[in-house]
Amino acid sequence: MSFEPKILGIACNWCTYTGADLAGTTRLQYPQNIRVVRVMCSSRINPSFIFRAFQLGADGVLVGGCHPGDCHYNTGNLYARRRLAVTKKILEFAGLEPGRFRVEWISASEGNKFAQVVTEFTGQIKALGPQTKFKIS
Amino acid sequence: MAVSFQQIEEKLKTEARRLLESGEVSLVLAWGKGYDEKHPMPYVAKCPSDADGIVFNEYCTHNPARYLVRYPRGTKIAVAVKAADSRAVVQLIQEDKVKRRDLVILGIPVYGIKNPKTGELIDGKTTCGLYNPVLYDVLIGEEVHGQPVSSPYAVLAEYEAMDRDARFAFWKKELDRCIRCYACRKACPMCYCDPCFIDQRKPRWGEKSPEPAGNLMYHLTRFHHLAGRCIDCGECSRACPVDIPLYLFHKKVAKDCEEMFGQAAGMSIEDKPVLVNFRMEDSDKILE
Amino acid sequence: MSRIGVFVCHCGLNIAKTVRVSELAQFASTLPDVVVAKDYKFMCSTPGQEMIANDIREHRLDRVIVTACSPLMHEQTFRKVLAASGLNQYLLTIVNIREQVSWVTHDLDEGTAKAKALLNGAVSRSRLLMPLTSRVIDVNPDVMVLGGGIAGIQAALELANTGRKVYLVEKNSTIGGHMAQFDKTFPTLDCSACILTPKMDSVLQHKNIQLMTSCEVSEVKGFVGNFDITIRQKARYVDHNKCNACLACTEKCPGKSVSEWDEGLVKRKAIYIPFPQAVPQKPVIDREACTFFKKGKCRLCEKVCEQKAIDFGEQDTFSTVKVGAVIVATGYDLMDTRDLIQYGYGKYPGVYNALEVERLFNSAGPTSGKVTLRDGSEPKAIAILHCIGSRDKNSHEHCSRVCCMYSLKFAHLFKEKTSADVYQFYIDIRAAGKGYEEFYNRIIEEDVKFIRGKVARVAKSVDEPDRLIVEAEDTITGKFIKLPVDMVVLSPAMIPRSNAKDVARLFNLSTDKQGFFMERHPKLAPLSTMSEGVFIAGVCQSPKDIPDTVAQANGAAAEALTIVVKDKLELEATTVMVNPASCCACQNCVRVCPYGAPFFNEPKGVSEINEALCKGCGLCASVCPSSAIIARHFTNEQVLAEMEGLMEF
Amino acid sequence: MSQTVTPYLEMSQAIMEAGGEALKKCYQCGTCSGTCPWTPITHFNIRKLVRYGQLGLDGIEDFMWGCSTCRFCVERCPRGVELIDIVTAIRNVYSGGGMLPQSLRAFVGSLSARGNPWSGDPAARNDWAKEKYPVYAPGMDYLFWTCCTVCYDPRNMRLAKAAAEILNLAGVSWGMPSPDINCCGESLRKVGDAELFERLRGKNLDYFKSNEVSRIITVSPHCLATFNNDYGADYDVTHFSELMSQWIRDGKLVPKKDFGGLTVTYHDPCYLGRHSKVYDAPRDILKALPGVAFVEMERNSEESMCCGGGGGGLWTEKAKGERLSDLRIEEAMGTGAKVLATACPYCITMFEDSARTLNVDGRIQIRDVTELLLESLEINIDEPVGDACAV
Repeated sequence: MSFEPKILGIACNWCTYTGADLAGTTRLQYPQNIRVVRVMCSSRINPSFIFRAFQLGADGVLVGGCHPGDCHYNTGNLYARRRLAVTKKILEFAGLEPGRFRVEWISASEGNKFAQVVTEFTGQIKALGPQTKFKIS
Repeated sequence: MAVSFQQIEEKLKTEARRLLESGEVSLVLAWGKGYDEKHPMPYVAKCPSDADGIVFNEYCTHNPARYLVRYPRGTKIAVAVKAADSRAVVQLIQEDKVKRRDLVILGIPVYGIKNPKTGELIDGKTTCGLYNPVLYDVLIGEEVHGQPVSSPYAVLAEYEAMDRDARFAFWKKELDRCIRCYACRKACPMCYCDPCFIDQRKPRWGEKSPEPAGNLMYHLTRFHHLAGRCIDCGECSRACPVDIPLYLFHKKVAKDCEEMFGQAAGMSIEDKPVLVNFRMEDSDKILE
Repeated sequence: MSRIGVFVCHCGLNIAKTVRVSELAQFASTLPDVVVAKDYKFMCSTPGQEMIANDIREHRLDRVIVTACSPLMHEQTFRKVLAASGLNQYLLTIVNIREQVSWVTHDLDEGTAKAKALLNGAVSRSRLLMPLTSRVIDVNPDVMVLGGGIAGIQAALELANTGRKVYLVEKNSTIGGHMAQFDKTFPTLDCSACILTPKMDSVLQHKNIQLMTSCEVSEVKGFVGNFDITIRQKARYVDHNKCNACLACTEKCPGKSVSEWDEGLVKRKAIYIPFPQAVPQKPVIDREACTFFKKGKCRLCEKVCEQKAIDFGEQDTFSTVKVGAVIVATGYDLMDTRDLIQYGYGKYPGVYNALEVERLFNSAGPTSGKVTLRDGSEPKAIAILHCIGSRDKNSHEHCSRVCCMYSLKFAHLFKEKTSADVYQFYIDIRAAGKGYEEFYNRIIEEDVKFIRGKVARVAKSVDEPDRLIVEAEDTITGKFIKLPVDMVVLSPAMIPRSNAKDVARLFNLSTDKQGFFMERHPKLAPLSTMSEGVFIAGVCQSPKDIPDTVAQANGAAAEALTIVVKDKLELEATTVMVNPASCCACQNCVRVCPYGAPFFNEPKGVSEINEALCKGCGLCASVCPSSAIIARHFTNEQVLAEMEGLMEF
Repeated sequence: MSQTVTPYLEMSQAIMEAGGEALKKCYQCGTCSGTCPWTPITHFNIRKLVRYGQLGLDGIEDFMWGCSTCRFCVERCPRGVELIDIVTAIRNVYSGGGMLPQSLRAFVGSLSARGNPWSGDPAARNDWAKEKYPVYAPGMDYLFWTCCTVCYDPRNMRLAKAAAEILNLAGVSWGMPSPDINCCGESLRKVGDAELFERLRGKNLDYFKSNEVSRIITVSPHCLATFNNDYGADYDVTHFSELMSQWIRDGKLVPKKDFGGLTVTYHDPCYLGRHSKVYDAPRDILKALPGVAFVEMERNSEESMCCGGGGGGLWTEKAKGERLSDLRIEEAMGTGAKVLATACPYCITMFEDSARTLNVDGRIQIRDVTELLLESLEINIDEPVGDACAV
């Protein structure tokens, strides 16, 4: 059987989660490997959530927020951008493939971008294979 | 010119005595006698006569800034600092943990501090490599110039060049050895959380007992919490009883932060910690 | 131990087509703490809702999971079901298996598997949900309207007529805005003053409106229902309580400055009222132009004032008003077309901008309504240039929306008032409003020449030095046109007021790329903003014509009313709180919060939250190193539990 | 007469792929064609060219060669369309199909065979210098990039010599390229031969690299613009006028000769002005010359008119009445100027031709600012000049 990765999505309520809904409303098809957690803002994402997700066996983590400047909470995603960038650097130096963690700005009107990013990311994770480094067996 | 530890010690004593006598400060943080010459201890002088107990020698590695946050806000404190220690003071001021006006900073330019465990000279390989304090009120001794200057990040090249799987194996081996004694966070001047996230029960971020998953969670999160704040004094690694080279990871994160945000920790009290700050023009490139 | 009920919706075939709904319900029943799991065709229907309500009672459920469409669709519907059944509404969890599962796959197996994972995550999270109480606050019944143009006037009157007290704040010394500068309005060509001045007067007379001219907002504190707004009353040097508007002062005054009202076409006095129908009709002194302020002597106005109303010692004063809601209607500026050197504005006297031309047509304007050039002669040929700085990546990308129509109006008025040939240089004619296309047809029949091509250059005529040459390609014939004219009218881009950024900062509004205020939702909340209790109307939101502006103003008034009509206001309960025992006093929360909700309690040495200001984004919770901040409904434990559940399958 | 046509979108696609991506942004407002200096005098219409390109219509060949890439339309386009890219792409697509006009074949042929557009002997590239000036060697301050036109065109050799003398006077270390370099390829690229351009570019970049070049001076704005915009390499490239004005400001060069009230006007070369945004330096030089009365033409700086020499125009024959250089000379004479100064060898060639055919060469002189500055430094390049420092 082919490898079906588990991908955790964390999406902000106002942009990316709504964008994901729009992908559905417009019946765009994308791989079903992603499971989305809804938070109010990408800035809510504690870096430890990401570390934990990989320990729980996520093969990839995709974070989605509003475009910089369009944050529902004005500046939340601008903080998130810095904090998640550091998270990514830490994962990479710890030896995890950086391609397993991705941050994308997807607005409420970008249903097609959501579908496209998920498709692309899923393909990328499939190519990387199962994530075993952090996973607690 | 070689640094005279004896002279610095005398001057420190004099300065401490003066400050305590005049009532300018109610305590002086410095170093004192330990169980032997090679193991001086952090020391608090609270009255003029305590000043005699101050010690300064080549093994005074501890970072007295660590103890600033122990006292009630508003306590007038004199703190003796070496170069990296002074950056910790600056960072604590940035974070509003201490007020500049409550401090008398006794800056000690020094070259030749040694790791008591190994006897090796402490330089840019394991610390920030600066010789002179970045902020002080009283300079104890003379500024050090002409000593070799090395990039604090040069030591990283080897690890950055490593194959990713090899680096993972390296860190796994190192972090799996952690016995969770928390000496690292005890020694760290920036680790002032009480309780630490890892000690929380709600949520339980990771196992408390030493086991690989909990160790990884503790250390990775701690690296993140110190991102843009670690001033590279290297105390965490020297404190570590099982010699985990934590300083390497901290240096890497500090380097990345400096590259991405253009600011090093603890260099100016005007700065704002980088992870509770942003610029509109921050680039999405940092996420790539 | 929780008692969870799971309700799986088929949504007809919308979900059932690609998710095995009964299998999903069966799966749910095997999960710990789930005491009942059912599937039903339409969970949002009345029978569906009743089923949930019955099960809550029958099975003594303390958590409910509805596995259906997006929470953005029906969360409120099902929350009401819980509330009606005596269960706290925040104990509801919605699992989105329609928009994010059944609609994005064709594969029944894949869909079912993903739905199971999502449901499992929801069950783990659901156990940890806490009942939350919505916050209830008192509401101040008054409203502030910022900006005294037609939008602000309209909104203020609407609100005042409902009995609300309204503070109408205007930075100029009179209300009226740009509309008061116009002569006629398109497409009906009714006289602008005739329809506007009665409204201006009503504002002055209205017992519920406190008119605050020469005023600016200097600070905004508080939040929806309870704003404390500090207003700076700029010194007018005339005591308006004493002044009886005899205007003897303006006659005697020797000081002069350009008249903003007449777009700089003529001068006004240093002590002045902007125009005869100004409201209030009381003069103010322009400090910059006043001889006394410049040279230390004169005081002629003081000498002639019988009321002793002149007060050169007057200072700016500050006062605070308390209101429950705010309407921002700050309007627009025209862009400075001097930057576009090819059109020669500011270089050739024959080049005018649209507002200047409005003043030329106006009988109360500098030429008493006669269309004459700056030298007093009548133009024989006039070119009206569309899209100057609008729809242009080099200056402003947006379409200013009203220029097409006012350019047509200009053409008509030129035809009516002069014997000139009138040319329109346009890219497209955008006439999408009631009666607009008909107006366009009418202007075509009035023998106005339409040339489809954007003007490339306005130059001085070589042969006739008093005239201008307009150069453009007529893109329909492909011929290059050099048209001699006497007057060139530019239709410049409408841009936000120069101080819009300050207003945005004061009220915490977002702005779009062009600097116009952002609405909360472009379609469904066009008058609300991200700042609760602050509404926008008129051109400050985007360029629009008078009918749309007035409609927006009415809408904004109604929206503001929905807040201030209530004594109490219920706020979302999903705010944050600090566990003081864990707070490490790092104050990161205080540093990052966009709303200033967290503050540091110095004596206690811990951060605290002003919950009324909290919007629940959770940023502070993620920057809190010691996990002391609890983001209600999205706590660390809840998010982690959901993640665990999701990753299990 | 109406005509039925069918859009041929494959052609439009080909143009976009060749770099004319901006095609789809255009909304046909006519700003470009209204702005274009050719519209009033020829049948060339840039807007129509784009329109034909958008729909892939036939008939494009008739007027695709009219554009002299002066960039005026690009600056003004409200949609941000890079029209020169479209023109280049269209020419690329069509010249790939062998539709190069006769007059340009010699130009392209010479570049292909000899590496310069003037059918000059490559070995004779530095002959103008008569071995008086050094060849570049690593470690020198500047590579003085001698444009092919100043090396082979007798009129423009004066410009090369003037520049060389001023470089010596300024006391910097500099050298000419060795003869084995080739043309910068700017005009060639605009004519649409992307492939040959790549060859020329590659060879020049190799030369820069192997000779450790870091700072380059050009007298031709065409070389300047293409090095900065099309070479994709980071060299410090400066137009000579900028250095001269700097040196005058620093007091390194002191103009002496009094021109006794000579009226001079200045024509902005498109590639120096609009392409490279250098407007002030040449004017500052002219204003520093004693006894020069500087006057502006009405169309100057950002709004300057084109001489017609760019985009291959220098090698294309134009009928009388269709020459921009003629109009420009008339405009210059209208200001009362006795000298039309410029800062580009192409402009000089175009204006010299026009002055002769208009029969006004006795009434107006065409000079490069470099030549005027040298004259005021009282050095005559027509006479042998000894090295001032030589014993």
